[in-house]
Amino acid sequence: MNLSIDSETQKRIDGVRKLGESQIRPVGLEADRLGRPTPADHPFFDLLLEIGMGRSRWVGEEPAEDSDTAGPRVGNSRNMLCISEEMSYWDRGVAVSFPGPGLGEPPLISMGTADQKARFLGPFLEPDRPRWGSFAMTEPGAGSDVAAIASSARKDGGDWILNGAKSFAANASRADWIVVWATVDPSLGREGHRAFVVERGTPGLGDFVVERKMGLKAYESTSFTLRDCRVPGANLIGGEEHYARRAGFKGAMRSFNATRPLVAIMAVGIGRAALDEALAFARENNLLGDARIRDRLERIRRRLRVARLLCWRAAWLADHGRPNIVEASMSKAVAPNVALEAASLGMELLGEVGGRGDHLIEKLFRDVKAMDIVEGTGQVQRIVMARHLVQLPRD
Amino acid sequence: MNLSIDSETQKRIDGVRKLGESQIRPVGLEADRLGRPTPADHPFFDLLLEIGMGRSRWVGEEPAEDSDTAGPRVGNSRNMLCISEEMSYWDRGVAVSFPGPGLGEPPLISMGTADQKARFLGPFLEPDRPRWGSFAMTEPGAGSDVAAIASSARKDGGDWILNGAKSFAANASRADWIVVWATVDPSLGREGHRAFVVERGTPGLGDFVVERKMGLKAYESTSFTLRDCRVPGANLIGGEEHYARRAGFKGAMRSFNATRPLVAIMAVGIGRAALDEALAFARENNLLGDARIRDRLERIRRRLRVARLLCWRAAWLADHGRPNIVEASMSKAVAPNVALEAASLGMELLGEVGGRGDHLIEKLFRDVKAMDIVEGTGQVQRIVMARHLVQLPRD
Amino acid sequence: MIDFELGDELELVRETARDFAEDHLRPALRDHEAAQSVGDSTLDAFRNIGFETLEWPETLGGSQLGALARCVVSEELAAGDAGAALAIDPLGPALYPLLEFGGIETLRELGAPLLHAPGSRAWLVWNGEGTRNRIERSAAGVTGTIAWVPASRVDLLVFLDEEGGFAVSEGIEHAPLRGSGLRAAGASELTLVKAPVRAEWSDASGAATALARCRLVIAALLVGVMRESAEYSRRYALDRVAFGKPIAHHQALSFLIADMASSVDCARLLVWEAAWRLEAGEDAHEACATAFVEAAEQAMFVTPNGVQILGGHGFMQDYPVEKFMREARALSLMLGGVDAAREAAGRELVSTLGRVALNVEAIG
Amino acid sequence: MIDFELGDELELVRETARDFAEDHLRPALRDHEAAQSVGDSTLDAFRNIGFETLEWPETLGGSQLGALARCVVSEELAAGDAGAALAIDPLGPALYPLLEFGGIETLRELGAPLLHAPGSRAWLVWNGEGTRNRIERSAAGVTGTIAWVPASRVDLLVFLDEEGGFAVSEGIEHAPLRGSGLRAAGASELTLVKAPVRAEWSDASGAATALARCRLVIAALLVGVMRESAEYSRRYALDRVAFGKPIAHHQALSFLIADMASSVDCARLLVWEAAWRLEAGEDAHEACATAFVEAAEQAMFVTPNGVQILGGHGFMQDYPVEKFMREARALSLMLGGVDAAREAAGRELVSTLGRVALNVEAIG
Repeated sequence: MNLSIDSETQKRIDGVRKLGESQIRPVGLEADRLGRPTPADHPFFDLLLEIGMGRSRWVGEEPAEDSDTAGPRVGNSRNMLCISEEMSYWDRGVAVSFPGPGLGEPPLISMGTADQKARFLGPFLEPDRPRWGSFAMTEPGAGSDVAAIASSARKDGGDWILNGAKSFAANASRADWIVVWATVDPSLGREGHRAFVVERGTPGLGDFVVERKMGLKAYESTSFTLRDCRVPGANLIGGEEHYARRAGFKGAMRSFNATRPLVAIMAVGIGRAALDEALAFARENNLLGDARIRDRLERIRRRLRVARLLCWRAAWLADHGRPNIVEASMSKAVAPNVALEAASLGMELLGEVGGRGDHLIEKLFRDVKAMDIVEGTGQVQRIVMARHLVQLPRD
Repeated sequence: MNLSIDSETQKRIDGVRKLGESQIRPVGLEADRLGRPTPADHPFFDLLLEIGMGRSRWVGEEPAEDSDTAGPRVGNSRNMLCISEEMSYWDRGVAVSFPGPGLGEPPLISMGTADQKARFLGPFLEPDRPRWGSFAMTEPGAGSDVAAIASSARKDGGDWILNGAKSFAANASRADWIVVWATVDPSLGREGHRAFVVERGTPGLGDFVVERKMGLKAYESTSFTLRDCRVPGANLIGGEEHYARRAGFKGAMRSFNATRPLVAIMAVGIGRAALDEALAFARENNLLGDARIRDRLERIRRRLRVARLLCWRAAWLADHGRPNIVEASMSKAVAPNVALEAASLGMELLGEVGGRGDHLIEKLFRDVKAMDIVEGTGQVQRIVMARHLVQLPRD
Repeated sequence: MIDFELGDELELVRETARDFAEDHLRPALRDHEAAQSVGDSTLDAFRNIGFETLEWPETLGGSQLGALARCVVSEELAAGDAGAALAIDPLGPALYPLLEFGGIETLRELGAPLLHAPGSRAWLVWNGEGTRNRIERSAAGVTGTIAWVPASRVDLLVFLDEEGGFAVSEGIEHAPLRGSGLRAAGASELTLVKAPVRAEWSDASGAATALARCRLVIAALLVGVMRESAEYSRRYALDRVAFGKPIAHHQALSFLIADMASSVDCARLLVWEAAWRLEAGEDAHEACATAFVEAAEQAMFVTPNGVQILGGHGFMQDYPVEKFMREARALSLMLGGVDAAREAAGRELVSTLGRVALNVEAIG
Repeated sequence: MIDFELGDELELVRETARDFAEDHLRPALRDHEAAQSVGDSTLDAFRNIGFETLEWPETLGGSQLGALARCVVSEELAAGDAGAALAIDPLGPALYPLLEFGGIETLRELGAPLLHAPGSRAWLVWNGEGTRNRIERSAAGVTGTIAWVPASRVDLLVFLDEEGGFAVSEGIEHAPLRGSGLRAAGASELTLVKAPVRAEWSDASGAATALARCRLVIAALLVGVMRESAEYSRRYALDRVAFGKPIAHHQALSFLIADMASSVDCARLLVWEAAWRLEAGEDAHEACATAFVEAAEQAMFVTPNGVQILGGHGFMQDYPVEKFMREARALSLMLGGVDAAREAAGRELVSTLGRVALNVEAIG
């Protein structure tokens, strides 16, 4: 057992911390103050590119299947968690705005053909300028019910015709391409879902509207529509064979989840920022003599520590290829509530200073609620857990 | 608006208080210490009879329907709430053990024929000795699902043959009679339910087992069985016509509920006892200088006050014949949790003194959990509320 | 005898306030927020109803209604738009110290002029336990900074602490702020440099009553905010279908909705009881502090869950629920916040010997 | 690198403890409670496994395992019967001050004799912040009353406070009590009148470590109790049918069951982390206090809900869940209770300058 962060990871955290202090947090506060996403031509993004960020995790070639000689492969999502938490500590909205292929990358890496990876991830290997990819699953009428995708995909010769509306897609209006999920037949549920790469400028892709949000203003959450949008067959991720093959693998595919602890730990980062700010404020204002306020800070630290351990454990299981569905959902069910409590109690500590609208804790209070909603609400996580704990039927 | 207890009711409360201090609480502590229900021949029960208690609320004759000349009748369940709370403050278990027709009385009064009232409630008008009636709805396999009554009633000539098992029936083994619910046809749900008066000594009524409980030891919760138990037709409460008539009145019957606030306020009484004891203990042990402990006591008082107001409001609505289903369930959903919190926080305040097992708060901690279970669990109350608030379907 | 009937007069007042909120506040809630003010027509309409002087003595042309009327009106207005509810009320909580300390004469002198200059605002600054402001008083006047007031102009500033208070009407500099919640009322930081004291009072008992009444009004506003959050999200959950049925029919969500409805009622009942105590002439300081704590706690349960029920939409400003969450948080920071109220209620409790009385016993 | 693997040795220890609890504790849980003691065969079995000396140094014939092993074993035993877990462990938490203050020699002198007289018990009395006992020390000895110890005999009594401690082994009078939870361990009030001090220590740092280790063991016991409550009620909810399906399939109940499972894991993770810190030689006082607070809070959520899920059955002593609720409450009263632990953790926190570290950073 080892419940410490190793020094290698700690160095990377320290790197993010420097960037966070000097760039990420100021850029986030600026976006919040101005009430708009950081523009695509903001010098911050050029800087990120200069220091080697904004790139794809894809290495440019396929690893040979049999190169794996040193026993079972152990993943490193725990380290990624530590980095993500630190990024989110400085500004979770800015972290989402980072150039790169974004959430479109995992499906391309896991399902995409070699040609698709080269075409869509290739430009992110040594990008000439800040570039974004985007990912669009959620629809205006759906929310957590991902099986309810209504956007349609209809085959027309070698092409596909997409129709529908998407919302809450990060960085969509500035993206080179968007991974769009649509269904070939709503009655098939998940079986009917297909992922397409829709490139910028494709006729029928439009009506981009940047949503006005409570917080996390630094990145754009965008809605858009697809109207008879014609996409070449080569842009169906994985090709048609992939979906035929996948039908047999349903059980195996869902034995672990790496995304939920990743989103959960971002909530921990937000909560930790609130804790540090609250403690500093309390010290400056001589509030630490009050047992109530000490108890409150103690509770925040304790619950954040719990939440972090839940995330770490879920990631550790995933890294070892062990089932972690309950543990991943547990981390996601717990962490956002802890983070909300941290921000809300932080506000209480500020007193009327929190009413000004210019304190970091106040921004965190507006940022944090999203974390209990994205990647499955707390309610959805409990349903997932209950399916495993008491075989709750799908109704 | 008037949110005070009137002086008439206050006088009655003061009367209960005297009895509570001198008798009810000591008898309750004795039963708890000895781990058995107060025996039926305990002098306490004779005393109660002497001071005019242990009697039926039935006045011995039917009020004429048209005697009602002074506008709509306004009930007085608010006063009953105040008295019940005070009784429960001193000992809720003892309150249930009081001689009298008990929970069997309301169905006899509301549904019984004149003859049935005279036969079964008559002996409680001027009882010669402590007498009890009992009420048995719950079954070993059922709990909150009252529609799931499995005990069967089969007609045989002019008689009924009952078979089944009942549990958690208060005072059943000492009762002159038990109001037993059974079904003529489980597939009919509530429509099939019938209430019978089963008299002591009826062949087939037996296997009385006094349950061992966590708390509330002063009254007996008893399970028993009915094995081909033959009950005369005259003991079917209301007669067969009643059930034929009732079928049309379903909607109207369920527009208000007077029992839930009554049980809820008993929880308030328990919680209030815990608060008073906790405050006294804290004062004796010089703990009141600690802001944490003041906050805890403040919270208990506040939540108890809320719970009491919820009960009062629900009763006030019922007294005016207004719909109160949501409000009645709300009071029952809230009050028991508040009372548990009061007892549990009281234990925390006692510290290791709470471990001794001889402090009143410790007893209250063992008594109180029942209040969230009897008369519909907190979960059932929320279902009832949701049916009204969002038309939650019965599933 | 225990009775929850508001009575015809208050029912009418409630209905009037509800209609006003429906017509003037709720439809414009985002406009008011963006403008950090409400329009003149709304101010006029409010004045014409007579709500400006709801609690004012009849001799000053007021309706001389009591604390319960104020609570009923405040809940309705806040259910429409809590920020606007502050913006349209010229005196706001500053009314209470004026009335308690100085009575009619003081109200006529300091308060009445604001009614004649539409758009004027008074504000009350809590300057006792729990404040985060640092205010210096000397013979030369008042110096210090007030971190935040929900107003874009302040014509009269009343300071209140445990011992009394004082009022300032000149030498107040505002720096505009964005504000967190309640933006419709405006948001400013105020700076005073040797601002002259216009009146001052030393009266601990009056100060306690004034603070109690202030807390009660904020608690009533919180009830309005959380009620609307609970109601809005309940309706949304009935309209919105997921997994083949309205999301409200998923049992876990229906339980949450039931608990939110409970929360609103819990807070309202304590508010009403405290108001009734005030009107009955009973000691109500503890009851008002208690109502404030309960309202703040319940609002911080209800309003984030209002957002949660709407999911992604809840986080978007196209829907009002995120605003309710901000307003609930902002309101509950006032007057030293919940800790100061807890402290007050707790101190009262520990001085109780023998049985703790939950409600008022034996009146009438 | 972050790693939650217990390792083969600890997995074996865990399995052994689980089997022992399954064979000897759980089946007799009501008998032990009624008898206020466990039988000799259970004591023998426990001794034979070597659990009595799990943490004892090898030179005294112990297994010299660390805090994590203790936590793993304590959880398993308490999942069987928390009261019995105390009854079968001769030294219990009293081990830690002996080890911290006096080391091997003291343990040999004061502790070892208890192992040779089966049924002997030591107990630790927390005598610092938060205690409700009043203990007087004078040249003549120790005088005072200890309100409750979960034991029916005490052969060695170790007093611990912030500055050090002392031990007493004579002049201890017991008056038997019924006890609330943990009855299998016995329950007594102890009276000392000028009882002679057998050893004493002044060592604030050792006292802090001893207290931390005591808190950790209690927290681990709480994890065991709540785990069994959660598991028992989960299984019950799957077996029991209402309204046409297992009650576990009513979404609201399934959510509660999921939250209860979370609670158990939250508490266990903090316990393990604190144990790991202790073994890694890191400062663990705050972590142990924190684990205790979390375990107590979560146990008081889980165990009453265990009763709730069983409904009427939950209140009956034919089912074990009411016992879990009593044991959770009793365990969390120890060592000054949660407030003292909160205070300790809070004080550590406020001395932190700059960023608060949640976990240990940069080892290895």
